[in-house]
Amino acid sequence: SAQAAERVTLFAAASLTDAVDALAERYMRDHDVEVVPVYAASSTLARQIANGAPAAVYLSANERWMDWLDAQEGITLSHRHDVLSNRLALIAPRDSDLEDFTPDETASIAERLGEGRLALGNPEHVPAGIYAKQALTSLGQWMSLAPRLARADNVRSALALVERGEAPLGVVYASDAQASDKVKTLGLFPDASHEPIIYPMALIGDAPSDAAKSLADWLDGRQAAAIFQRFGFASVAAEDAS
Amino acid sequence: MLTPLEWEALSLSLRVSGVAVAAILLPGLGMAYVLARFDFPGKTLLDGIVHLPLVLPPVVVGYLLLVSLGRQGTLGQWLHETLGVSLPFTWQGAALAGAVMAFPLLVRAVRLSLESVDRKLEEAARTLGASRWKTFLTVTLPLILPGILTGGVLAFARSLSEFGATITFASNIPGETRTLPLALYSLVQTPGKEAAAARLCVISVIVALIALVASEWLARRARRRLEGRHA
Amino acid sequence: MLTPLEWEALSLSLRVSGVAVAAILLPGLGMAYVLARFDFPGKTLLDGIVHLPLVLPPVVVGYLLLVSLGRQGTLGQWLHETLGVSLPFTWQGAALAGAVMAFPLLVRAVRLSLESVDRKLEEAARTLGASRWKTFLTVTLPLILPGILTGGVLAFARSLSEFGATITFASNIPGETRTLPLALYSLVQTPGKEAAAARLCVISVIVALIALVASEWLARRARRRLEGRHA
Amino acid sequence: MLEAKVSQRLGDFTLDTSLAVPAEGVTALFGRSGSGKSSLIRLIAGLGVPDSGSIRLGDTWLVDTQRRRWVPPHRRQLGVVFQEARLFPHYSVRGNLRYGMPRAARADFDDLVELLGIGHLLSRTPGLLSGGEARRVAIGRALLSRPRMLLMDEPLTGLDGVRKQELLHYIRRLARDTGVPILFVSHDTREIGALADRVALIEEGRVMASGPVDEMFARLDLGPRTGHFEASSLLEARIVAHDEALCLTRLALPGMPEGEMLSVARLEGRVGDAVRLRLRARDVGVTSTRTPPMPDVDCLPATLREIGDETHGPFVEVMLDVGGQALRARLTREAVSQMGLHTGQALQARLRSVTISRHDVIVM
Amino acid sequence: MLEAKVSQRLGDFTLDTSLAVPAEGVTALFGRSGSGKSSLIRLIAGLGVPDSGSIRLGDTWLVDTQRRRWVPPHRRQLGVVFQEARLFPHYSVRGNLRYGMPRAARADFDDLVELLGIGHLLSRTPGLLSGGEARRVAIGRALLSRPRMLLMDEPLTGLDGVRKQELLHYIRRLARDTGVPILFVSHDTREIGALADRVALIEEGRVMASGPVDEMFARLDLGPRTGHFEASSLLEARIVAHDEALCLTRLALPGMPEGEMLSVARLEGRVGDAVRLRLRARDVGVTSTRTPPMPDVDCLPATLREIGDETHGPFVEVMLDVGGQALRARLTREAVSQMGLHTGQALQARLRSVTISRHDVIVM
Ligand SMILES: Nc1ncnc2c1ncn2[C@@H]1O[C@H](COP(=O)(O)OP(=O)(O)OP(=O)(O)O)[C@@H](O)[C@H]1O
Ligand SMILES: Nc1ncnc2c1ncn2[C@@H]1O[C@H](COP(=O)(O)OP(=O)(O)OP(=O)(O)O)[C@@H](O)[C@H]1O
Ligand SMILES: [Mg+2]
Ligand SMILES: [Mg+2]
Repeated sequence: SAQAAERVTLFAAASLTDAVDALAERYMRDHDVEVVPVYAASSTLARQIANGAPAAVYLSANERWMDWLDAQEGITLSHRHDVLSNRLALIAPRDSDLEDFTPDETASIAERLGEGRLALGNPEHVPAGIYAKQALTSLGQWMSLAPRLARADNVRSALALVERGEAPLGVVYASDAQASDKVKTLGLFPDASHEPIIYPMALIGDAPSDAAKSLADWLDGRQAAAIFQRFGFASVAAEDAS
Repeated sequence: MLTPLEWEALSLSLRVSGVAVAAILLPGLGMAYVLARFDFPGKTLLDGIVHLPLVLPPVVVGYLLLVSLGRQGTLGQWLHETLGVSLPFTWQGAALAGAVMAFPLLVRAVRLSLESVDRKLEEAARTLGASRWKTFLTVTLPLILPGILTGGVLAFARSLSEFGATITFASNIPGETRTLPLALYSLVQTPGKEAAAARLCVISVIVALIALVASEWLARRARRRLEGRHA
Repeated sequence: MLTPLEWEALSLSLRVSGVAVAAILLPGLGMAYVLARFDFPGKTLLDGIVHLPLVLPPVVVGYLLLVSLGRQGTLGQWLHETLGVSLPFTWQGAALAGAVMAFPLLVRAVRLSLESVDRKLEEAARTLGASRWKTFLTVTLPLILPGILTGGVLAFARSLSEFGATITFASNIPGETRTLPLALYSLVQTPGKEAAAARLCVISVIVALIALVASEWLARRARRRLEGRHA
Repeated sequence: MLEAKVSQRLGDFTLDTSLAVPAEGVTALFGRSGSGKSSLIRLIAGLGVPDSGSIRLGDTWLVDTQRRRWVPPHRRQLGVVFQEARLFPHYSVRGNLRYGMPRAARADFDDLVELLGIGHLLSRTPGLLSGGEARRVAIGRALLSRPRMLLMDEPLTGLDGVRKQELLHYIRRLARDTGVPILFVSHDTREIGALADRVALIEEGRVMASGPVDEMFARLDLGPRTGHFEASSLLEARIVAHDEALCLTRLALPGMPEGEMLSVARLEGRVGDAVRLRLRARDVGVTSTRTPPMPDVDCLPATLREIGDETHGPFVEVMLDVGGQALRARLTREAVSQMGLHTGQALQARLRSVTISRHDVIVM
Repeated sequence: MLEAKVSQRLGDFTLDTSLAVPAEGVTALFGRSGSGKSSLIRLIAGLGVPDSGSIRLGDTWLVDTQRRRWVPPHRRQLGVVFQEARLFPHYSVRGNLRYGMPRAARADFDDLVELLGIGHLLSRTPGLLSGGEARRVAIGRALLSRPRMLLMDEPLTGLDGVRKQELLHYIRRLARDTGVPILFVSHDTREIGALADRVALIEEGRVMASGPVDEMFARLDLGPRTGHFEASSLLEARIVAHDEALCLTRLALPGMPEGEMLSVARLEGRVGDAVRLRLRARDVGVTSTRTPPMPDVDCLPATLREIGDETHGPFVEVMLDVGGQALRARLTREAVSQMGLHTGQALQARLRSVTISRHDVIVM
């Protein structure tokens, strides 16, 4: 009964691709609704929504673009809340000789970098890069690392640099690190070293459809949380509930 | 052989690129003709505008398209209100993005061909009673066919590989605007999907190769007629 | 007038694009000559390979470059071990990315020009004692100058706007590989930086326009010599 | 009637001239290389705009810079044979021939193709035609466009003798039968002699002189330019008999005594038809008396009207009156003085049949 | 000495012939349009490879398909004037002229430029030259490349009479003075008569006949090919006197009785110089006896060698022997039968001075 099914268009940050794909599949198995996930950079999605894109739900990888969207004229957001959280991981190629360690004030990343570069999302605009910069700054390592970064235009590109061995180290989301079997996680950055990594979600429009609402609700639920967890994310709602 | 997803992306890409090339063919010819044959104030400016999509990163072009043709853009508003047409987030929008990016390549190739056309042949046609228009259709056009084919293939290939402008302007909507490069992007974004990404790569290459071979064949036929010792 | 950041991006872009175009000029000419003048088994394949960067999304091209020329790539390892050259993360790598993306455009334009060269003039040169090589330099080359200029401008513009392959292969390192498009992209992706982005847009456009006008001027000069009633 | 009065600067060269081409017959444009012949043809054809001046064809103003009129080339209905063949490389020979061909000209297609000897080339691509083949196709293409006037820029170069003669004949017949006036550029005085009714002499961008071809050829002041050598006269005559066995046609000239006849190679016309004869001055001699008959020399009683410049050069041209018609003869100065020629003298004009080519006789 | 024995298929056309060009003098390649002249020139120049055969220039094998030899065109040192001008559009006229010019030819530059009358065009771009101007530049370019041999494909088309004469003269002198052999294609029997020592007649891709130009012109069987109306003979003669008063030059033919002379318009040469004379068959008549002297008719004692086809057409060509040289005369069939001509008969050849143009006489 696919053709009778209602469509819900879910605009999701590209870094959520595999997780949201799995969620959508699962959701559609139980509900008579067609979920259409659309992936791009959060910034791109926000701009498109501001320009009338047919999005019912927006799942952003950072709060800045959600805020920006909220401020746009003619755009009404509802049900805005945080869905997921994530952590920052320091990764290395799987066959790297480096020992696991927790990046903190004492453990110098620059030393372990050797001649190579540290891959991360461009801290100017890629959320993962922004968090990474915060973390490195608060750990007092930013100054020494800044000239030795390999800035990618998204997290996955940074991941790819490490996977290919171009960069001996990289900073990506824990979820990315978990998804790739070509890298190993050396350690997670302390939660306190950066702003919480939050994925906010909101319904778009003055009168969000019931289908959109129930999808949003479902995403907050346990079923979704389990799936998110499988992909390395933590469900905010689930944490709250527990 | 192809998964439904691949099939969807492929057929969409073919539709989008085909429409894009078809849509710019006539304007491209006209623009090339104007740039090759006339001198007027502001010609350099026009030339610059034509080249613009080539000079800017595709994402920026897409952004400019979104800003002007989106709901907030004046042009977009006007289009929506008068014609009921809304281009962003539709396959027509993806075709537009491809068309805009491919336009300068088409114009340049056709123009280059036009500039090497022997004007003496056009003169001969005029004295045989052919109007400017008939001369263009019966003499100029056949003579620049190699240029049109080259331009067409470049345009087709360019619009087949168009990513930045498309994802920014038309978004990445499955079945509507998720062309081969966008599908490829989604796969590349997903760790462990390298094999699937490679498949899409190969599909793109095969499609482009087929277009290339077809155009070479046509160009060769056209050229064989033109070749020889005497003009 | 320009901020230091803009200045850095601009001068880097000029260097990268200039080197890219300079580097492909000779190989592009050679490839165009081979494709235009010779028939051999595998020609279609070669033609396809030349077009490849045009057909694939730039990010994919960048990824392929990374795979082959990166530290783990066989070619990259060889380069690194024998020549001590490492291309990723360097401006030379950015130039390589631009060159690869621009190559098919250059080849195509030159080839189109070559195919419209009057072979009878080359024959005349041969009977006047010019070797194949001298004939190429003194007759063919001047006659295809418009095509070289067109191809050069397309290549320059393309490599000036190159984003996807560059950021994937050479990353976005300020002062090393952060060319205009990369800087522009960062700004576009940051809320509230629209004005700064617009400035970079304008800078890119002006640079490209200058290149365009210069090439037009040269082409016009070349063409004026060639024009006329009699061959 | 075409009247052109135009001036145009082309680099260092200035075309500034007037030219009149009568509504009938063939006018030759004769002049040295670089004198502006092709440039003038371009202006008439509408492929350039004069800086000032006007061109009128019959009642139509093709160009008038003062009144800002300009008829585009395709509406001028002028057939142009260019100095280069200018065939369309992307059409077959047949396609080239048909390019400007109106429905009405279809009937002529086969005949013309045969005449031009290009039947076996029809489906060929022009690229690989030989020089002469290409030229013939170009001529055919212009002729088949059924123009109001033909402009031919050295159309017969590159053609071999036989074909050239055939084409000369055809073009002349065309001019006569269809009444299409022809302006043609030629360097070849023989060609002009065989084809043209009038000659316009162009020099450094100006038409210096123009007039009937025999007058122009005869004008001693133009001698060095026109090639004195081809000077000739035109005579009216009538067919009085055909000698089928000997392949000869006997012609009588008006005002001549019964029995005085000229013999020429067998003509197509019928007994009684009028013909026009072109006799080159150099082929006409005189004797003071009717010498014993020589087998292939025809004599015509004549009166000496005028003796040309007797003081220069080896040859003297004299004007004879044969039954009221003017006949030019050329003699050595030596002969003139030996014979003591004087105006009013009764003479015999002598002429050998073999010197009159088929192309010198036109059956009217 | 050039010897070519080649065959090549070109579409439907097959070139399959042998040609020998002597190491000295001018050889004309004469044939109808499409007979393969240009194709043969291309093979000799190295612009095509024969399917089989060989070409030898002096001691050098330019091509030999059996021994798989092939000298590329630029090493053949052949100067080619193509049927089309083929000027380089991106060089000035000067640049074109200098393109293949070796240092040694610099001294000739100015003279040649003046002869060709292209001095005022030197800094022009070839694109806008007139047809004749372009051709002259093309000739100059080939001549200045100092070739071992010149191949000229209808080089003189599009040139006006005066310039053509000058060039004919120059090319002759070039061939004689520098010893560069010349192979040139021409349709024009007058041109060939004035320039060539030998003629090769090509038809449908084969050289049908070749030989000294006077023999070839004299061969009655080649009549229809060599251009009937202009058929002529070439005679060697010697200047015996100039008559300054009458502007005449008297010529004596070898083997003629003392006092038998031909008068022609005053020549440039000195007494004793050898000249070559072209006499058109149609200008030569015969009488059986020496008729009373007529003031401007020269008579030469002759023997009738051969009578052409007597059964067709109005005219018959006969071959006379004047002091050992062949002289062609044309008579009406009527005259032949009336006079009862038969071979071996002693006759008088009759000729009027006015029919010999200045261009028919070349001082050697
Ligand atoms: N556009 C132009 N610019 C400069 N000079 C020109 C231009 N067009 C023609 N000329 C010159 O004007 C003169 C006349 O050229 P035109 O082609 O009319 O000569 P023509 O009489 O046809 O000579 P030919 O018999 O050699 O063909 C030539 O010297 C030519 O070089
Ligand atoms: N590559 C080719 N393919 C097919 N036919 C050809 C080719 N080259 C020449 N021909 C034909 O061969 C014949 C001889 O051509 P060529 O150019 O040698 O003639 P030509 O004797 O120079 O004639 P012209 O006096 O007209 O220049 C022509 O009928 C021509 O059409
Ligand atoms: Mg001309
Ligand atoms: Mg030829």
